[in-house]
Amino acid sequence: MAKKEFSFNEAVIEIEDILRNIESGDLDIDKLSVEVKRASELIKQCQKKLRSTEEEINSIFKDMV
Amino acid sequence: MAKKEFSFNEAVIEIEDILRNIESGDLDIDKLSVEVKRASELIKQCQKKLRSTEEEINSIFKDMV
Amino acid sequence: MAKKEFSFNEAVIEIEDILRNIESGDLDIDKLSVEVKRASELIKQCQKKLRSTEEEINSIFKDMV
Amino acid sequence: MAKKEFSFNEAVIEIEDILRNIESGDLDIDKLSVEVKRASELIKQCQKKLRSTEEEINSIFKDMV
Amino acid sequence: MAKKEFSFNEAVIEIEDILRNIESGDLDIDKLSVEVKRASELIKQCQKKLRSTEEEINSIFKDMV
Amino acid sequence: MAKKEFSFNEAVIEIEDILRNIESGDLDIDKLSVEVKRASELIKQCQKKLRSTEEEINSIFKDMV
Amino acid sequence: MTEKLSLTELQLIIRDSLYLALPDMYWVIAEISEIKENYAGHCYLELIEKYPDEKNVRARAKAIIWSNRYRFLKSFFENITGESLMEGLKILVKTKVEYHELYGLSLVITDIDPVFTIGEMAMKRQLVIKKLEEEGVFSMNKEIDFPAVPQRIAIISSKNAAGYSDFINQLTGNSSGYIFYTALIETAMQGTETEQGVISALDKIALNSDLFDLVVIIRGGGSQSDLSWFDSYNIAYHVTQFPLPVITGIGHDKDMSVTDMVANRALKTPTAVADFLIDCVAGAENNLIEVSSEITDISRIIIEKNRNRIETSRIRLIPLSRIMISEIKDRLSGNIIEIINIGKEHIIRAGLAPANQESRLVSAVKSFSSGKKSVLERTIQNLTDFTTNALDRNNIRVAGLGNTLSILKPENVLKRGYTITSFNGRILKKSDQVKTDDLIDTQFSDGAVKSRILGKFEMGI
Repeated sequence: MAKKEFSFNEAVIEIEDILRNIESGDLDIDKLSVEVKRASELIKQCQKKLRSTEEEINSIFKDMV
Repeated sequence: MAKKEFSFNEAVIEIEDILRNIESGDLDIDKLSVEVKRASELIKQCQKKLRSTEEEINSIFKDMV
Repeated sequence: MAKKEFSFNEAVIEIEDILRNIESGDLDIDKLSVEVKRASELIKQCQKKLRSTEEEINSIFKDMV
Repeated sequence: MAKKEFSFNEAVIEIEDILRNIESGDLDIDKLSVEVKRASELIKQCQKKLRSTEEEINSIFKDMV
Repeated sequence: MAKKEFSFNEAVIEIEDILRNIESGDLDIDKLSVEVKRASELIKQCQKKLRSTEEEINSIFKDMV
Repeated sequence: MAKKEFSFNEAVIEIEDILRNIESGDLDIDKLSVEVKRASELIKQCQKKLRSTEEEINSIFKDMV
Repeated sequence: MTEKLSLTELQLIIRDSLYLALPDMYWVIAEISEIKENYAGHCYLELIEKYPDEKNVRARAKAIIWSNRYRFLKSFFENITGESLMEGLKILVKTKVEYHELYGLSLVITDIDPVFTIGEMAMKRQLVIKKLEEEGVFSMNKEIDFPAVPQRIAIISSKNAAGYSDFINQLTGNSSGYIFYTALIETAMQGTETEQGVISALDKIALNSDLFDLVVIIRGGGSQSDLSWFDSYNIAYHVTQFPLPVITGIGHDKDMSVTDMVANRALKTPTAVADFLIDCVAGAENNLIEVSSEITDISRIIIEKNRNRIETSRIRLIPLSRIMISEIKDRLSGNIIEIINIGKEHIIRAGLAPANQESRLVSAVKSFSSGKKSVLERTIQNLTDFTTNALDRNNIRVAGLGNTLSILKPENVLKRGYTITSFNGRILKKSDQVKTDDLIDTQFSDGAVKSRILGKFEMGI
């Protein structure tokens, strides 16, 4: 389910929001690790998505040649 | 049916659209593999069309020369 | 009927039109085999016409000598 | 009637026109056998005319010398 | 009547005209036989003129002396 | 329990309040030492919090790379 | 003058005197005005000399040539001059003057010089020629075109002359069977009537000139003499003015008369004239035959030329047609090859688009995912950096707070030699908080003292 609803683009936007928050310095240190965790989680999902897409495409290309 | 309605030219135009989309980088990664699949499918059909046309030409003039 | 109305010259003109069409590169590949088929048909008719003309001339020649 | 109206000169001119036409390659192949037939017909008539003229001349001066 | 009006000299001039005509090479075959026929006619008349007696002339002479 | 409820931000605010109080010199001599103690306690806790957060983040980053 | 003489005596005196006075022979020039031969063979002449006008007689004498001498002189003269002794001739003669009592004066001719007569005749003829030439008429008859076929002939001759019948026989007996139409106009061909006769004959013919092709003047064959009749200026002049060609056949071997000279043609004999006319007609006929064979030859050449032309066309017709067909065949084969080549080329060209698109697709995908990857990497980097920054910032802040605290810590203040003074537990910051005699506590780093205020001072330092 999670995968299906995961949007690379939305994730990137959320990550950038978090980054902006961290960068601004307004962020409570108590929330910092939570946010970082969230960001890292999103990044991982993005990477995973990229990898899976790449694999898919590779298999498509394999068919083509 | 599919073969009959397949147009080489339209296929090339569609592929070009897809390419532009991918090349612009605006494309949602979630749709990337779908688009690539479509494009590769179209390219295959184009090549098939070219091969069949060539064979046709060869067979047309086989008896004649 | 077909024979009677067949014009060698018109056929040659049509063949050359087709050639020019193909040569120009503007021709849709989808139409290429159709045009090539048409051209080959015309060429066959031309050859037939040539053969019959040749026979006719030979028979005239036989009379003359 | 035909004989009476036959003109050697016109026939020769027509024959040579036909030959020139054939030689130039401008002649429609559709008309070639018709033209060849016509030319051969004219040639026969010319030969006949020449023979008759020769006979005439021979008979004219037979009595004289 | 015809005899009376026939002039050897005029005939010779006409015959020589015909010869010149034929000699010039411009003469049409169609006209050749006509001209040759005319020439032979004139020559025959000339020969006749040389050998046949004409009563009329004799009587005129007789009157004169 | 204490940990759970510990807020880095609130601690920093409290420390700054204490420091301001000390600086102002309005403090009772008895309270002064209490406040100093309190402040140094809070600073320790902050430092601890920072350290633990850093460790947490480091471990998150370690996962990521 | 008293003595009387008889006529005889006188005549004898004249005779003797003449004899004594003219003992020699004399060469005398004179013109014969009369000449006759008598039964005995003697020749009696009357000699005259005219004035230069050639009309009036200036001197006249009788002459005689005795028969024995005459026979010799006659043939001698004729042999040399080609002329016989006749009226009008000028002669040079050797004479002896004799006088006979019965016949009177006469010149006895013993010799004659024919050379003189020849010269005289020649001179006379020359004068005639010169006159004709000066009048510009000499060659007028020659300039008339000779008829191609001289068939109608007017003959001037005398009927009984042998020459005439020779001429007619020759003409009618021609082997080619040519017909000639002749008309004889008779006239004397010698003697004094000759001139008038020939001229009137010519006039008669001229009136009917359209009936004739030419005029023939012929004279009997054999006669060598009397040629000089035709040296007549009048005859010659009429001939030059004649509208038809005149042919002479007057019959002589040596010389030509003036008439011969001005005639269109002069032939020696009537027979020669006839042959000439036959030749003319034969020539005309031959000419016709030649022309006709020329016509035949040229016609045959024309026919042959045209036959060749037709034959050339015939020979070319079929090969040309075949060449045309095979050229068109080649062109069609060329079309086939061209269509195949161009078609394949077209396919290759069309194939470039998808092939290009394919490689573009691969690289676009690659750059797409590498773009995304780099975005993620940058994000990770930013996250790390920003987080580290945030931690550092807080570390510094906390450290700053620690420092401030340690500076503010009382024990540290005391260690540096400061003391804390308090009054009733409250830290003293201002002097007005206490008054003299108040007890104040002063804390040192190592203990405390209690003190009484002795006095107060204004800050004056």
